[in-house]
Amino acid sequence: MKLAFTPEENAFREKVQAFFATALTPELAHAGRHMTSVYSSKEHALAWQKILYDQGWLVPSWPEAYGGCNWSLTQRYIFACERARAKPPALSPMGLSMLGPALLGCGTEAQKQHYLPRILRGEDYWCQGYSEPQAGSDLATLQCSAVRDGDHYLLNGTKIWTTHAQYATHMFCLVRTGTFDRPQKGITFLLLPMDAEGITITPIRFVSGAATQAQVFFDNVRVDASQRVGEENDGWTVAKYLLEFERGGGASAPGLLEGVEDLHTFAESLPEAERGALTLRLHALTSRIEALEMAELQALAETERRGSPGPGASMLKLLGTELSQALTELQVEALGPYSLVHQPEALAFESNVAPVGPAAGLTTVPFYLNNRAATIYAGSSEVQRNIISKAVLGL
Amino acid sequence: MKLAFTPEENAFREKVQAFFATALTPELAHAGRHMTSVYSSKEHALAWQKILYDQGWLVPSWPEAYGGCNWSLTQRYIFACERARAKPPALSPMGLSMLGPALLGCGTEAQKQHYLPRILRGEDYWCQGYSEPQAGSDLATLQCSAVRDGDHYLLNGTKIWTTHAQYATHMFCLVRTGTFDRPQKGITFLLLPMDAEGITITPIRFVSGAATQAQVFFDNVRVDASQRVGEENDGWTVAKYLLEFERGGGASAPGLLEGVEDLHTFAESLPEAERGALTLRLHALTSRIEALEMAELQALAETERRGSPGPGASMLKLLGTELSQALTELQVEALGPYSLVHQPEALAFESNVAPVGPAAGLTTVPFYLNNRAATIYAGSSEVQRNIISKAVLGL
Amino acid sequence: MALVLNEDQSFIQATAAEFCASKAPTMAFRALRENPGPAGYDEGTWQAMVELGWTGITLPEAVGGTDFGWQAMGTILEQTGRHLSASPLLSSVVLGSSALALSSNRALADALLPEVVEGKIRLALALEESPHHQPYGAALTATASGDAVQLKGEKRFVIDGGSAEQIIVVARESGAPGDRDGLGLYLVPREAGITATAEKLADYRAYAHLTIDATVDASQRLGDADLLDAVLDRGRAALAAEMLGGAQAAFDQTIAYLKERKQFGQVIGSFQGLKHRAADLFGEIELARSTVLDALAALDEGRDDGALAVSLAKAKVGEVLHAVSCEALQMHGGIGMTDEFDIGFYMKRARVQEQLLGNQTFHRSRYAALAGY
Amino acid sequence: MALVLNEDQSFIQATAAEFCASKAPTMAFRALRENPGPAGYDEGTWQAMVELGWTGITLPEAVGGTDFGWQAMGTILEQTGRHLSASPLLSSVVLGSSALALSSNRALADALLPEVVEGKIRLALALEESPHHQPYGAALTATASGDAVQLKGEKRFVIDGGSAEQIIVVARESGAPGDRDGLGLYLVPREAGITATAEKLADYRAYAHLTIDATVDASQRLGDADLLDAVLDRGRAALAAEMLGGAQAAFDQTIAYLKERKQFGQVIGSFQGLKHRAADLFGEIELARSTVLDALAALDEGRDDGALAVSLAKAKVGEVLHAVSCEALQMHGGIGMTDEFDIGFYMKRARVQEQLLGNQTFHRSRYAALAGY
Repeated sequence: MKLAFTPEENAFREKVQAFFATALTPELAHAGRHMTSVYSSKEHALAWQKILYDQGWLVPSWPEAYGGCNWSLTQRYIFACERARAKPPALSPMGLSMLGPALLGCGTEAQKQHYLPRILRGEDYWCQGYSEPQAGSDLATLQCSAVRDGDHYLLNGTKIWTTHAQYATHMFCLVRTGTFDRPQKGITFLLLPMDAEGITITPIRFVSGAATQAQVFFDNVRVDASQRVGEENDGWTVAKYLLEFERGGGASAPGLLEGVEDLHTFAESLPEAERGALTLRLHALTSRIEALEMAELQALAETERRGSPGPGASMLKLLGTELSQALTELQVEALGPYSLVHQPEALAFESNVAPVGPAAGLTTVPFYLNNRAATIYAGSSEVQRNIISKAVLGL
Repeated sequence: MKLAFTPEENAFREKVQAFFATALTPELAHAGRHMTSVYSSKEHALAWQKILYDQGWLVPSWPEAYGGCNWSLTQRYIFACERARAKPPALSPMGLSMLGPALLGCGTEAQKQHYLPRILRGEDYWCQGYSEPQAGSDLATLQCSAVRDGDHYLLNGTKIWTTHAQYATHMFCLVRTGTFDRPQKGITFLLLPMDAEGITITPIRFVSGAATQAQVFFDNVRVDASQRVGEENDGWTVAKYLLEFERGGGASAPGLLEGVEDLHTFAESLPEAERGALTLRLHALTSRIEALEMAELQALAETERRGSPGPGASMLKLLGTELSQALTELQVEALGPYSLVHQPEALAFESNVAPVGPAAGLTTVPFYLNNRAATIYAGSSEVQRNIISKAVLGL
Repeated sequence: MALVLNEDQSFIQATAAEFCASKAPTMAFRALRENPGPAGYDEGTWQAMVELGWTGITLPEAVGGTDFGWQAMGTILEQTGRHLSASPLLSSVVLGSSALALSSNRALADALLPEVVEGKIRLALALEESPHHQPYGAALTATASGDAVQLKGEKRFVIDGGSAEQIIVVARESGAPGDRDGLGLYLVPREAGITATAEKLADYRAYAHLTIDATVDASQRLGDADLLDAVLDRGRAALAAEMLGGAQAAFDQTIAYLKERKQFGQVIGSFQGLKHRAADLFGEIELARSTVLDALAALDEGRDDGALAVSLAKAKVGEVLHAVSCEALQMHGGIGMTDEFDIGFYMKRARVQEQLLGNQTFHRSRYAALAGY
Repeated sequence: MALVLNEDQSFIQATAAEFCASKAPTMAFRALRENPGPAGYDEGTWQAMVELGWTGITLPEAVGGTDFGWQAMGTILEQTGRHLSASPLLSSVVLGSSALALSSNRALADALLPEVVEGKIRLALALEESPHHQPYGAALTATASGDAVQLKGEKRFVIDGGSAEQIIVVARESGAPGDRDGLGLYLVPREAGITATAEKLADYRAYAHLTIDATVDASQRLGDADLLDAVLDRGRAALAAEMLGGAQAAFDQTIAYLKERKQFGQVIGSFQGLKHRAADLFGEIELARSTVLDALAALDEGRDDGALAVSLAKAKVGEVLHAVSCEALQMHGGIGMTDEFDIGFYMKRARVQEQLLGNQTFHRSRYAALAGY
């Protein structure tokens, strides 16, 4: 409890609690508690999204005119904490947390009017086309080309690490429309439907065994010029703006603190010697997460003041992902070989396969492995350190 | 105990123990136990050196013809362990451990004949002129110039961080004799007497309050060309060879393990809560030092095989100095404010000022502060990592 | 918690920054080191602080204070920490005044606090008897006989214990050292029987070893362990703010040096190895800052989790200051080892600050215990 | 300790390196993952290992061995670790054979060891009953009645427990789980009453959950906790050697990738941020290597500090393998996350190896206890 709450705020908290207690169906509750990465399945994500949408709580931080809640920072913090406790499935962030804010900040009125309601209602399901095989940390050297052809662009090239590309109806992507003195110039931000002719999708199997990401190939794909966000050759501005939301938009600490609580509870079942060593490390981790929580709260206030998270987002992304990895390390260690049991068939809702160890152990290692990507995606930890040292420290 | 000893080796150990038990005068024993840096005073270093010289054990690893002992690796290891236990004053390393091996490897016969016996007998007391204000980590850009003038060189410029320059009779130094495509070319290795005309010495006060180092200025100092080691403009070869001995010549683990033992003993006097946390960290440190000890032993064998330590010396320098800093961190923490008491007057031999805390605490913080330089001198940790990644890993 | 500074706090912060930079900068600390004077700080600077109203920041108007609260006080200590400005702010204004302000002995508090605010008297807290922070470790005896209480024993490392006119002595009335029950806090005038010997620590500030053999009236009793805990937590939070300032200053000076020092033909701050370490330190300092602001806010808001927040902050800022001071020296290289450069002062001050009122180990354990783990 | 490999050891190392690279490389592991067969490893590869004499490296000539010792055995396991080569070397040759070779039950040992050396039978050690390594945790009961002993209970995570013909079962004869006294080790033929269920772990190797309800002759008893400790330490040292090979392979593949992958117009290995981390990992691997060599040498030399050296090595190599496998994946970036690249296999194998026969926490505590701290 970092904020002193008023009676109104406590009433709000109770309302949120009551909502979570009734709104989650057993299947969605199961899905939320058995996530093996930061993504839920499209089906679960959209089902939960619809419930939140109907409640009017889908995008609290958006302007009210577009569906936002006009909540105070404290209310948003209360909501984040209660959500962390209730563990619903994750919403798909590509539309709601990434493209949405980007359109709000950089889109035309027509784009906002068309896409934002469709995002909210789950009619469009977005994926993000940024990385390419040779443009990872060095994103600005991307080569996927878009050549202007009348009122269309003609796309050729490939995008990689595209989460849920195989399930998405649309993609927002960065393409090269020109070559200038700096690689950041000449990049354009485009929106396109995934059923466009000339698109091929190849899922990529990850170390965890899951194939959440894919590689997407473009062979003469036509995109209407009206689907451009921002100016031609100036897509890097939109991309950077969006990345700030991707990196710093959320509050990761409440979820991590829930994880810590669960682990403390589990630790009580361990033999004395194991428990002691684990508890010491858990304390150290907890205090770091508590500090992160305060920093996130302050960043939230800062975002509200300036309109977007700013370069400080890099620090929160860096710390949040490294702390989440530290937490999963302790989870794996605490469970011992139980966490390493490979039993995906026991994960399904109402599965009749009994888990070998504690039920929580079923997702521990898949999540651990998938979560190794957290310090790689949306700019690796190395890239975030580069940004901090340059944009914040002036080195 | 990492080596299985033969009865002969055990006999040798007893002989070494007996030597240390009798050879150290009370004043030298006091000096050895109250060192505030890796250097003893010139007076104590030379007094102890004479005792070792008379015993014939001053330079075990040198060739027998020049005063070496022809000891096996095991014997040298035994000697290092017993020395760590006996804690005599430190020998001044500049002649014995740095210039000596360099002359043995690169000097002329005349230089060896003249200087080596004088080094051993303590007639010459050396200092090392490498760093300059603008040439620290980037040593090769040194600018102190030596211009050939008949059979002399004329020196102008400055050297900094010169340990014991104010007490030394001689200096070995690197000077620039030419400018070529690479900064490493054009450097020459010279020997000179400190009483030469044109030398000024300004001691530098360190954070610990001590002034062990100095800056040395050269104003038209004449050095006979016969005092050059190696070829003109090829002094970098000599310097690198010497640096390998400076970095990797010794065995730091036995001394660190003694420090660990002392700290374990001290920890027993601490209140339960403090002791527990300290002990855990001390275990982790001990196991790292134990591993270092084995690595040092293997490096000793490797040095014997190849004649000089090689780039692996960088790894041992890096690990040895960082572990020694980790040990001093624990010492400071264990003693609490007692370690922070500033009481230099209580340090002298037979001082009648009583220490405020435990006697060991008197040297803890001065040593801690001086030892911060361990990861800076002889190539900072950053330089060692550069060397490892380039020379060993090929990055 | 405090999400942003309010207007008053921002103003106080700006004033403190300006004052410390011009009137009590590191150069002044160098001068003090050579000639510490009787108090170990400059009396003129101290009186100027009094005139700025710093002695009353956390006190109610009734005793002459301004009641701006601990967050405001924190902004001041952050600046004194940044510039290594020596003063009795921690000893007298934070620890001393809190003991009076929070005491149920209103008569004593109301009589003395105005004098403290006006800078007429200075207080100090005599707690420790061993080299490790033990809040309940007092063995110094308080023996009551009628209305008189005799105090007898020794106190160590008392901050500004040589110059304060009145000493708050933590004494044992019953039980054994280590017991939380049985402690009593007494306000003892120096002349009542306190002898001070200076204890010089690595940071060149003023500490004293006190030998106490004094008899005071029972009305000099301020409270028990509840009061002590509340006082210590204010001291820890304020000290954490001061340490944060030190960490920030050492970091800023290092970043400036990285932009200036050239090796291998470029400024060393352009080397990724150093850049990444600097970025990590930046993040750690920000985390520490968040915990310090939260601890101060918790005191102002009277939150239940105040002690938890304070221990979190003291442990965190201690850990970060430790790391920053080591890295600052390493990144400066040889020049950082010299007395001529300020950076070493931050390290020496840091090592002492880490120990004062409980080191990282102490506060990590306390945090864990309070969190119920 | 071993300062350099001798000629025999160097030859064995070279043979093993060549064999694993050509006959049991990572590609073979991929194939096994899709189709593990009944044993979880390739029978042909295993027979080739038998023919190379690997089953007899640590055994005396009397039973068909070559008596080259644990340092030689370590060089082999380092290579199988490097190539992720699956085989029953650890389960049967290290743990199983040691239990017989060190047993005072010479009749049983002399009868069976030649068959193990010839690859005719395979052994496994059934120890654990919980998910955390507990050497003395056996609850499985051994009840004697006349010359017969009934064994009844469950065993978990038994390495190659589904394919070994004979299982060495750690049973409780008296006392309670956790007691070192009262343990008995029995050699039990699979068909005597052992049912195995496969337990699939993240590393796709073969582990079994055994349900045991068997009656054996008392002459099948091999020894007590003294034997168990000696067997486990051989297993830990050998496993540490295997883990060292894994760490080295993951590191080498990462260094190669750093030299090849370009971003920002240069190979990423030219960035100092990565270079310095690589240099640190190099040092840590060298430290781990030293501890592993020392542990193996301590076993060969019968040194007093063997158990200490083994726990130091298992803890150190576990910690280093953990760090290397994480850094390897991070430095590979996205491509390292894919199943197509081998680097993730090392991480999954590492997490299991760290747990087997005691994780870092277990061995750090054991080291501290043995060292008398």
